[in-house]
Amino acid sequence: MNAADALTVIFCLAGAVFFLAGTVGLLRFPDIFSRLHALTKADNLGLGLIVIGLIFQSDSLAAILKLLLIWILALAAGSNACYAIGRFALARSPQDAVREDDP
Amino acid sequence: MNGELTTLFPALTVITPITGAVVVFLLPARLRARAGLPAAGFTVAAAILLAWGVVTEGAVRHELGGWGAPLGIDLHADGLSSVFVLMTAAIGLLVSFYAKPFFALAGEKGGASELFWPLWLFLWASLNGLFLSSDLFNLYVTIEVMGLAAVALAVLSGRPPALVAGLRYLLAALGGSMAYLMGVALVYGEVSTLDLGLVSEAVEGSPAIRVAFGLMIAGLLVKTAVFPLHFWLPAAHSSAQAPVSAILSALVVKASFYLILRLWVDVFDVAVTVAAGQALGVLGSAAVIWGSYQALRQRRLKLMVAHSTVGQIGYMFLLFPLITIGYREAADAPWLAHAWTGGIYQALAHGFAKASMFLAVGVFVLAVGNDDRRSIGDLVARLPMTTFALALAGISLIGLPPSGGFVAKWMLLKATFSSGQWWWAPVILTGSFLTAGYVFMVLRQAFAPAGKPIELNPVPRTMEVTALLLGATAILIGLRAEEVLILLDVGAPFDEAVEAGEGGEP
Amino acid sequence: MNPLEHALDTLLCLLLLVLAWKALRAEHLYQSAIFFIAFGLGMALAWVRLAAPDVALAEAAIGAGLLGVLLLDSLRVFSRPPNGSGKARQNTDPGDAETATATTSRHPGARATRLLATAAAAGLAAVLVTAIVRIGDGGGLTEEAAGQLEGSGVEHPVTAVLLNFRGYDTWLEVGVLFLAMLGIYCAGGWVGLTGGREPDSPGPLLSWLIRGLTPLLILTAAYLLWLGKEAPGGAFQAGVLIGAAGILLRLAGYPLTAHLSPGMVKLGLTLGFGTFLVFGIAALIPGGAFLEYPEYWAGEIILLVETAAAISIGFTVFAFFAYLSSRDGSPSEEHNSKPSTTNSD
Amino acid sequence: MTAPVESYQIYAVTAGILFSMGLAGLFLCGHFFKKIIATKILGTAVFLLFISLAKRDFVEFADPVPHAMVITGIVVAVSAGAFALALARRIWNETGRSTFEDSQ
Amino acid sequence: MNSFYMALTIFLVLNIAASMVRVIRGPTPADRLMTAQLFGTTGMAILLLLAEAMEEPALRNVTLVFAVLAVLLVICFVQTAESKETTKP
Repeated sequence: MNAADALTVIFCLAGAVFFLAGTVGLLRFPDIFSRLHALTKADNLGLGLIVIGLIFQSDSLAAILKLLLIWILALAAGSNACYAIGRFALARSPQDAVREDDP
Repeated sequence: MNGELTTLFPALTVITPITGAVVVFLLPARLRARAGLPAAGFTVAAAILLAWGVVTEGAVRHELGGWGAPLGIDLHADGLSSVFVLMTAAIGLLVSFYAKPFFALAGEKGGASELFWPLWLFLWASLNGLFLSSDLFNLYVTIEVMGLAAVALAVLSGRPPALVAGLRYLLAALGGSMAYLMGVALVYGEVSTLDLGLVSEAVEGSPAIRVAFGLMIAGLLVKTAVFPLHFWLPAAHSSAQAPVSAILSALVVKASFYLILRLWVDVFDVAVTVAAGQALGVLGSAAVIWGSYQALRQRRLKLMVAHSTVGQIGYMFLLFPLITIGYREAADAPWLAHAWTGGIYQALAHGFAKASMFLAVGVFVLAVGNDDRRSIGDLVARLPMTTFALALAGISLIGLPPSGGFVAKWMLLKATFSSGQWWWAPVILTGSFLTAGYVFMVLRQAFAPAGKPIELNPVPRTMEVTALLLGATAILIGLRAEEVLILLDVGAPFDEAVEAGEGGEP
Repeated sequence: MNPLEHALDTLLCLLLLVLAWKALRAEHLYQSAIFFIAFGLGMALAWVRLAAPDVALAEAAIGAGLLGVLLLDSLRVFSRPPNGSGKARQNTDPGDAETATATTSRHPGARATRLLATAAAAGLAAVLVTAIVRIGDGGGLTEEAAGQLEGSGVEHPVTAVLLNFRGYDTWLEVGVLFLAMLGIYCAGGWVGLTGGREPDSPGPLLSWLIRGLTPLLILTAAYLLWLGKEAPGGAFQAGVLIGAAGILLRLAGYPLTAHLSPGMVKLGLTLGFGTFLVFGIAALIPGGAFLEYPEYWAGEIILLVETAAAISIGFTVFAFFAYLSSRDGSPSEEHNSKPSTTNSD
Repeated sequence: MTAPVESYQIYAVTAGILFSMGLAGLFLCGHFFKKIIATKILGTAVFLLFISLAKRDFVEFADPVPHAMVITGIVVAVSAGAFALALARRIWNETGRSTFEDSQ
Repeated sequence: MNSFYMALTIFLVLNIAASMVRVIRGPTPADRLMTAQLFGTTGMAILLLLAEAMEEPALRNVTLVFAVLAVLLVICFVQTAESKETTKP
């Protein structure tokens, strides 16, 4: 268990925690907007941490750059998905966006 | 003709129609119909070359890509496949002559009829590819090409009933070919080769092979529309346009029958059991009775002819119980050759007769406007050639003496009695009576004087001539059977038919 | 086989079975579509676990690129009342089209057929599983493929089998794609791709993303195409990615098909299939077999044929989506006008 | 299980179950959309069996022949599925029918 | 290390299984589609972990394909579902 492996384990576990947070958020949050927030933010961070964890394992620069490219693409996809679905949901049912007293 | 050149012919029969399809598709619409016929002509030439090569050199094998059996794919042409390729060529050429004026007339009424020629040439290439291929997975891809092209042709008119029937046909075809592919997966897992020859050597009756064989046959039975699985055929074949219905009923259904025959006799002869043969026989006889009875009750002519297809396919399946029983008693029992030639003759005769009947009905629908049986009055006076074609086709379907249908049913009857399985005989006879029922019903109405003389819109002469030619060929192959038998015996499993001096005339 | 890998495989298989079951049994069509998309992702993971990276690549590209988009687009059609004359038989309030499985179970005959069918399916599953478990150890064609590999002109075994040993299959299969497009024309009328209305622009943020993403898609496609010689990659995966780039641009409202003349459409559809055919026939002239590439030039020919096939597959995949979404996308008047009255070249 | 279960056998058995599920779905599901999904599940099941048997014959790489066949099969299945979807949509737009049931 | 990757992959697959509940319960199609987006991201993480565990660099290309195509599904949903909006009277 040299240093690189230890770092990988730490980062990947952190990533897993964020994935768990994302899923719990998706299931437990009351309305679409909070779910959307939990989903896209938590997962991308989870994926990012796993990518960083795996960067310690990879040997060639190309592999590292590819991993980072994958993460950046996932971030772009996640944020735009959040924006698009949010806008769509707002157009569909504006009333539950401004509800203050959530059960 | 040195041997090296003949190996090209199997590849030629597949390449020419596909090149024709691509070239015709790239041409502008008005040139498309004019370019379609030469492409059909070249394909027929390639088929004749192949048949001639097979007769002179015996079975011909073309190793695609130059890699040979286990890794590469081979095209293998023997007597059986070249007979079917020749049948497809003959019917295809005449249907192409019929289709040119038909789509010129139907072209203005909308629908994507410009696409008939590329699709038809593609279907023709997949039929030739299926008859020649000797690789299990390649047969799956060819079946898919055939299925897609057939459904695309069936929905060409764009009318809702054709669309619904086409979707039902497509889903049935997909289910059938996936069952077939599951069988191929199990066979490959067991003997890890795909070439038909190598598989037949390596295969023994292990449970995986039996299940694989069962799945493959079940999948192909769906595509051949045998009795319980025939739900998709009547709607699809009757709602298609006339030349397309002729192609579907005469050729497409025969391709999966050919494949079942090839797998049953050449490849899985170890896994075949007597019970399986009898089961197929029972399915066939149920199809004969049910199909012919349903045809009797139909008011619409096209639906009647489609149901008669279901019936006539049943006759072909009577071949299987007669062959399978042979292996137990004696491999060279005399009736094997009769059953074998009888079954294949039934396929040939039905092809010509059904194509001519559908084309004749097409001419009638174009002339009168609807295909209701009652409005067929006094047809003989107004469309003499079409009625004559209808009569010739009817004779062959019933199996009256001079026709090819008679040779087929007569040989099947001889095989039934000499093999001791007498119970198939009543099925054949009742089937013929029922077929006689609906054929004579139509002919009687055609000769009856019509109530009020309705005017007919003009029908191009070539369409009537092609229908008549096809009907005449159905009779001709009955009279001149020797040539067909010589070609059929190249590499046939039971090749006693010619030596036993049977020849054509029974 | 350490127990953890076993646990993963079993879990993945259970997930696949549940996803497939729910995709078929879900009440609303949207649910079954999403379950099926998840099933496609699960299959990509299954291919990875079974050491089949090429197949995983193909499943990922086709599943995420083409299938999901086609299903969602069809859902829009099914959940909207038909623009044709026929009135819808089911209640079609948008979003959750009532499926027929619920309706058929009301009248008595259906209950019996359903039970019979499920029993038959269970029987078939039992027979299949026993046959699969007792299958012999075939050994496969791995040795033959490895043996002939250097003669095939490429290092990666799957590309060698796909494009050289079994080139005839691949050629017919590119033909199937071309045929499916012809079939779709038959179903909808031969109007080329220019009919119908382009979707309006999705707003500034998404347009910026699409403008940035499309070149990356094309670049990845080229990378996969080139990689196909020595690692998993190849014509189909690259082709679907090019098609996905086209679909992306169309979704962003770029008038991609406006200046596509029917002649160019036909050329695009037949390019891959035609190149294959030309090289196949060229092999016949010096007396070789159909599709037999000379060993010295095999690598270059395969790359050329793959590039043509990738472009043609990309175009066909794009044509699938563009044609379908334009034909009945707009509930405009085009239904009652004869489908082929517009310019059919 | 008696013999040590290899990973490919788990997937092969799933393929068998998926196949019968897809076949049952093809007959039982009413809506065109779900019948098309059933045909695709059917196809995927067959390909799963192909690839799991290919893994069994792993030497230094898994048996490439089934891999090539499955890639061909996936593309064939997708194009057939797209054609079926096009037909189903056209029928829905023309007649408002989404099942075969109400045909006589 | 290999068993650590496997354990993590099993955890993520359970994650996907759990989020299926939202597909069933999700009131609006947007919820259901969001879960498809979640499947995509989790799938990418699983593929990267398997790439390390099975020493197969090609799996990174598969992840790249998923990453590049992830946004296609959402845009298609937004565009097609939205046009459905405009047709509602």
